[in-house]
Amino acid sequence: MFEEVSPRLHVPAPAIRPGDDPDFSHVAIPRAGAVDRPEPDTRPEDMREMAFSIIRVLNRKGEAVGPWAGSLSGEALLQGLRDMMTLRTYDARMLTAQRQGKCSFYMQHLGEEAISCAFQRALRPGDMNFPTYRQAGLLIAAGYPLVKMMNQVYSNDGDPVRGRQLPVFYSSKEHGFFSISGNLATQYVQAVGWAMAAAIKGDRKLAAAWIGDGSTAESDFHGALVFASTYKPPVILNIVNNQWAISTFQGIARGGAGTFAARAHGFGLPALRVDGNDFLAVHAASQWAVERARRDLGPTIIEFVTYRAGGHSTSDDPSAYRPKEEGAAWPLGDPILRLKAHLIQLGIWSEERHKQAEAEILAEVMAVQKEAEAIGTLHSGQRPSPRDMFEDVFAEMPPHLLRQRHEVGY
Amino acid sequence: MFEEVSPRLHVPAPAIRPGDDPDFSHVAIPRAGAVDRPEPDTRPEDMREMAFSIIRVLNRKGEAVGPWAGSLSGEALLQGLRDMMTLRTYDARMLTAQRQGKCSFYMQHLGEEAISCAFQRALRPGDMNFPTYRQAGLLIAAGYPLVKMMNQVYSNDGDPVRGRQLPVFYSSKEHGFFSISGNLATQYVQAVGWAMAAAIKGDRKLAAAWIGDGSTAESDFHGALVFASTYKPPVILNIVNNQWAISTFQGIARGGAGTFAARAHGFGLPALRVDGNDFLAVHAASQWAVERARRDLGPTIIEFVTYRAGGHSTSDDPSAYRPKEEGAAWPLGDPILRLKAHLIQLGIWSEERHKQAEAEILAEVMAVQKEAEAIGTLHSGQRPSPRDMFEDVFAEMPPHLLRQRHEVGY
Amino acid sequence: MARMTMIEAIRDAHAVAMERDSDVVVLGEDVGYFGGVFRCTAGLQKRFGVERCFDTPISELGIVGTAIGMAAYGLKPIAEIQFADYMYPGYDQIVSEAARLRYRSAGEFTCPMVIRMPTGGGIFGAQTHSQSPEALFTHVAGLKTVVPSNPREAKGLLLAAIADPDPVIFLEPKRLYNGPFDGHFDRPSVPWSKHEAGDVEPGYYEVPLGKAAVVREGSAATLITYGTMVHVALAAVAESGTDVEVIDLRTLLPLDLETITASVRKTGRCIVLHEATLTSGYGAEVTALVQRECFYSLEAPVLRVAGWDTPYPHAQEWDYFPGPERVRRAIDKVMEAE
Amino acid sequence: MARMTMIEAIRDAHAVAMERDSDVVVLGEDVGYFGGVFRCTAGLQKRFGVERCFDTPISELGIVGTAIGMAAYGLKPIAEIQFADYMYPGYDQIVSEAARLRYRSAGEFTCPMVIRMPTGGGIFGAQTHSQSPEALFTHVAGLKTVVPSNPREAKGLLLAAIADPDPVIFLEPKRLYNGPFDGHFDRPSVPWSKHEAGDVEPGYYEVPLGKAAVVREGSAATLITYGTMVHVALAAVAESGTDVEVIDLRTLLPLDLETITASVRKTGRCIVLHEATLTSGYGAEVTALVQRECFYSLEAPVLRVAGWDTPYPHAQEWDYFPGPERVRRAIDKVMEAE
Ligand SMILES: Cc1ncc(C[n+]2csc(CCOP(=O)(O)OP(=O)(O)O)c2C)c(N)n1
Ligand SMILES: Cc1ncc(C[n+]2csc(CCOP(=O)(O)OP(=O)(O)O)c2C)c(N)n1
Ligand SMILES: [Mg+2]
Ligand SMILES: [Mg+2]
Repeated sequence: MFEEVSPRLHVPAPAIRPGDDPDFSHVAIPRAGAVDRPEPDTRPEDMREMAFSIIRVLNRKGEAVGPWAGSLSGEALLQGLRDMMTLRTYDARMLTAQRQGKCSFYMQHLGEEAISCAFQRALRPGDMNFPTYRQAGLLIAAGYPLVKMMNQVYSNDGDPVRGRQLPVFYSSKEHGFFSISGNLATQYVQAVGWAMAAAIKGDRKLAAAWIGDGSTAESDFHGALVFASTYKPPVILNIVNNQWAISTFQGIARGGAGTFAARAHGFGLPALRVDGNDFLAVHAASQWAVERARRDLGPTIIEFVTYRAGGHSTSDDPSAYRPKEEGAAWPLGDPILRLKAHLIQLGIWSEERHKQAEAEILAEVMAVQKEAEAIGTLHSGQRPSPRDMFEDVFAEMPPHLLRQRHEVGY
Repeated sequence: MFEEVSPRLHVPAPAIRPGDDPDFSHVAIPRAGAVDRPEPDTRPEDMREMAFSIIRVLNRKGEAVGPWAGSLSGEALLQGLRDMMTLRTYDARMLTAQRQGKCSFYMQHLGEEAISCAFQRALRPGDMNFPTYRQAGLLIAAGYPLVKMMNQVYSNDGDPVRGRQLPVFYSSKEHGFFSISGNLATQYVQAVGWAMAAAIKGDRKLAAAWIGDGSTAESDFHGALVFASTYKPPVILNIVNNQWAISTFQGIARGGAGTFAARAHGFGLPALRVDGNDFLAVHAASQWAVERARRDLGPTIIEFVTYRAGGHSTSDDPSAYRPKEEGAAWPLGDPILRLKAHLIQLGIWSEERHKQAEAEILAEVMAVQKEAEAIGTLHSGQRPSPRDMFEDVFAEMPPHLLRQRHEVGY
Repeated sequence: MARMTMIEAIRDAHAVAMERDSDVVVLGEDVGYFGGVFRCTAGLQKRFGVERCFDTPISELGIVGTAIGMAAYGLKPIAEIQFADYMYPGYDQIVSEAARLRYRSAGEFTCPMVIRMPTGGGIFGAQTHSQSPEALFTHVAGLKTVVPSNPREAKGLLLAAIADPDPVIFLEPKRLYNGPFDGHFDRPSVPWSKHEAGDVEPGYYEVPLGKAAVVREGSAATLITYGTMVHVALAAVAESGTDVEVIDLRTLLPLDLETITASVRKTGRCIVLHEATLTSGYGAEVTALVQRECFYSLEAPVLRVAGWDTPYPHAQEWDYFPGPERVRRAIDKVMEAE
Repeated sequence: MARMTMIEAIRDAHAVAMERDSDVVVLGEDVGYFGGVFRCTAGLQKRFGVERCFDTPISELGIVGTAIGMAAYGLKPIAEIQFADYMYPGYDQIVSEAARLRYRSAGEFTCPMVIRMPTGGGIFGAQTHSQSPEALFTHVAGLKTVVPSNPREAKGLLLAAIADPDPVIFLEPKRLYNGPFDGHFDRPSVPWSKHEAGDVEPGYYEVPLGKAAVVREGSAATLITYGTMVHVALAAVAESGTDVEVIDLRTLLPLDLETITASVRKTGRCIVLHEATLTSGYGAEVTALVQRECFYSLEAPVLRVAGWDTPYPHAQEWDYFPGPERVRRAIDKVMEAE
């Protein structure tokens, strides 16, 4: 027999709240280069431990070490640095524009730039991302014109989606960026469906699904894993664990699981867990998953471990629920600084060139901003027409919508 | 570099279809007694292998062997046998009644009787099951009057739910049997909520959630596991793997996972996998999970491995999608025959007493049937009133419903 | 020309579409090897292969969600939801995703798919096998909603739905699968082989979406309905001896308002009939439009006959179902008013 | 008596209910430590403990589903859905479970819970932060649906909803959280501190469910509305110079039909106004009822003013929003007709 204990509700809570000193000593971080690289056709059950460690390439000295190093050329790394810097500069400008009332809303990537910028380097045209609102780096790395992004942020007449969407919900088929929904997680399972279609047609294309740590709790996450596990289409299921879901720390969504990557184990799917602030590690892991997809070995789950250094969005003030200094204490560092250090260490970059690049990028982004603002911003200049409001509900406008459009006078 | 392969859709299919010879040689079945019994407070990660084996107690000779043996007295086992026999007899009578047009529909338990009958023995008043349509044994083992069940099957005037529900969707708060929904899986997460309420109140009650193998694909399964993993309330999450979901074999829902029990591993929850046709094993595993709940150690997942020996429901003819003889070939045998053999082996039962019990039970069920039919059946006798149709939509009938009821003339 | 049940006609529409266009794929619970619990997809897997018609896990979210991905890729998925009552887990994907993909991407991504589901009662299926959720679709901008009432049109409407570049909800009144049920549950059921609308042309043809049919001309009043209720309406009209015009909407959205208003302006009286729950049912929309467009022609208030505002009961099925007697009473009532 | 915003009034209702009854618990995304993205639950976790007010994983299904289990157990959960636009993943649990539990168990199990969610536009939230899905609830037998239009009533209605033995959907027009927005987006916004309905009594009081309020008496026409649109209606009426009676429904289901018919019989003209998409919106139901009950009093067709049948756009927010100008035009139109 045993002694009974009255049950109680276990509500996970972060150890650290505003007023406390940031402390990440509970986050176990392996040395760079320490984690093995299994062959991409390894059976999931033979690589379970990958879900409980963190693949890292860049060490503290800025060297690329271990079995995951070497997936990118110096040139590609230089471009990657530029992409990340562009994204950060763009974010800063748009945040300010939002405060100036030029757009309604904005969401930044601060601290998470490496993930989307490096991942995109592992894809090729024809592949399709199903992103969340925090992967604009995919677009930048794919060469989508910055001015189109800005036009959308401003909801001006150059907005490719005609003012219908929130600022950061981009869409570009050509650049492998699926239209963002705004409803969390819904597109995770669509990515699996897209990949199933590629498999049905036998086309050599893959889909990449994106989700945040908090959003893994949604039903669509399960639907995606179930269908991926059953039909094994060429899909990469990315989880960006940036520690927070608005005000809620990752423990609420993760519960008793060691990691989010571990969710894969219930489905017989292989999972990697990666330092999301290490451009090289992100790329190498992505490349591994891409190889699986291209060899018809099936889906891969990747958890990118990072930290949301900024507010959730322009509507959010994180100092209400976490110490202001927490971001600075984050042990995986800043992705831009880490790649910069590596490039300097490689001898193909320098502090001076970095400063110069910063200035160039700023000038470039400001020029684009001028161009976009010349068209218009949310409340001024040329804006999408009310007529646009009635288009694209259907391919062909049915009579009742036509009547309504006439009522508005268009 | 690697060689690309065009992807294809992998659609799992059973090896055996009508016309083929049944073959279960791929089902790995450990010897009875071979699987260890970890302490109930074992950490989930230290008992992973439990999800990939099958806990069995009764061996081929009818002996109870190994560390899971001995959880029930001879008397309780005799009662268990009687419960299973009652359920099977009841099923047979109701199936016939359906064919005679006395009720609209019926779902039987053939081959799965041990699961609900043995599980209920591990509970106590105050605990609550959230069952599917294939756990009527919970009611029988809890002493719910058979005549009430039959009245509901007949939708007659004695039907406790006033003719509103399909025949087998019973409900009895007093007997710890939550109202069945008909929408698959929805109640799995409600069970977690019920257990959370017990935890919030500090009440020593537990909830047991029930789901079929096929239904684990539904969103509610995920919701339940996420919330269970986070708040760790006193809930037992049962999965009845009877190999089939209507016409679809379990491989479609399970995908690449080794077992359904393995789903637990993505959530840091402990999982057991049990011979569902072994009354003793079912009880022992249930008891283990009950102990965890009563010691506030949190949720447990149990996969009961069994075989749906009959059709999915009276609307189904399984010979269209699986060999007729498959049931007979099922390697885990018949739960009633196995318990019977054990009781005979124990010396507290005999072929004669079994025959006699069969006759008694048949007489008893037939007497109850007479009683129920004296009230009425679906199309004859005393039936719930159209007035009942308008009651219980709300606690108090709002004006529009009252108007509608008057329109019907009541 | 062959006499077919509605099940056969729907199956035939699938086969014709899959033969014509290799991008048409079929998915759903039990639709593959077995051919669907109502047999609407029987034989398709064998004929077109397992990649073109396959069983899915039991997840309506997954069925609709992956089908959206397939549609965006360029396929034309037909997703079967086993019963309309089980569409709710997929409702978010339908409303938030399928319906809005074209709009929010300004036409860059589209979602040409059909979601089929059996609806309505009359088979003692109780609250989870009887629902008619059409109003939950008609309220959502970006969806078309279709309800056939016989085999011939079911095939043509389904083919039109498959050809449509946008998501179409295709609601199949299950009580009509085998015959034109007129609501007289106590009489022997009539099979489609005894009904001329059971004549189904072979090969490809469309019945256009957005067009209603006047199935009985009349001058005394207009009865607007769809699905199973078309047959109930016709029976009730025949029994009432009143010269009522009966309109089968066929497509609820886009609605053929012209056919409706032409009729009501002519008759001056109107009844709207459906099986779904009255309050906020699709009949409310039709009524609101009719009173607006035909106000000066109306000699009586528009009456609605519909399912009661309760869940669909089991034993009381025929008390719930708006059968010919209730329709006759409404006809008398609408004729009384001056 | 204290002047409060609607947010403060809602928060106060929570606190009063939780103080009175230890079975009242609050759950939802970000509702705990942080107190909700709109701050409606701020301070509750600190005051009542983490078991009484806690953060949930991001799963609307899980929030509603576990809350149903809690309600069946005997608690009185208040579940917050962060935006009404995100209720769809929980819709199955609401429709198939919460709404039908009492019915299908013949009263043995019940579901006394409140599901709160911010609705409506006016904050440039685009299609995923602006929806008004009330008609998706009013069509479902077993649910009550409430929409407050000011702080004082929001508190009393919420307390009545919490006390109600059945599931209540509580829709909070987010554009009213901080002030009585009348649709003039180009004028400075008015805070509740400047409005007498910002006076909120301390302690416990209920505003009964199922009772509408005549917020402006008038004789020329009846304008029926709820939520944000109450203030738009009042502004439009004031500007139109027409003596229009304005009714704030407050509860959509059960509907206070008596107040409506008394008014329309008096005025002979009627407009129904809401922000949700027109087709199959709740206005259709109200219109259908009014034309039925008041047919012989009506001098003009009932007009509906509503959101267009498109997703809620971003840049064109004010073209979508049915503001005072559109309402004024409808008033002129309904008065024109004879
Ligand atoms: C279905 C749904 N529920 C709730 C929200 C509101 N919401 C927007 S972002 C967010 C947090 C998401 O956190 P996470 O998934 O970790 O992504 P992150 O923002 O950290 O990148 C929430 C709750 C939503 N957009 N959709
Ligand atoms: C949400 C939902 N989808 C589909 C169905 C139709 N349906 C009823 S039973 C069933 C199969 C369930 O299989 P499983 O979960 O394995 O349980 P079993 O019948 O084998 O006990 C299906 C698909 C349903 N009832 N609810
Ligand atoms: Mg996050
Ligand atoms: Mg099964």
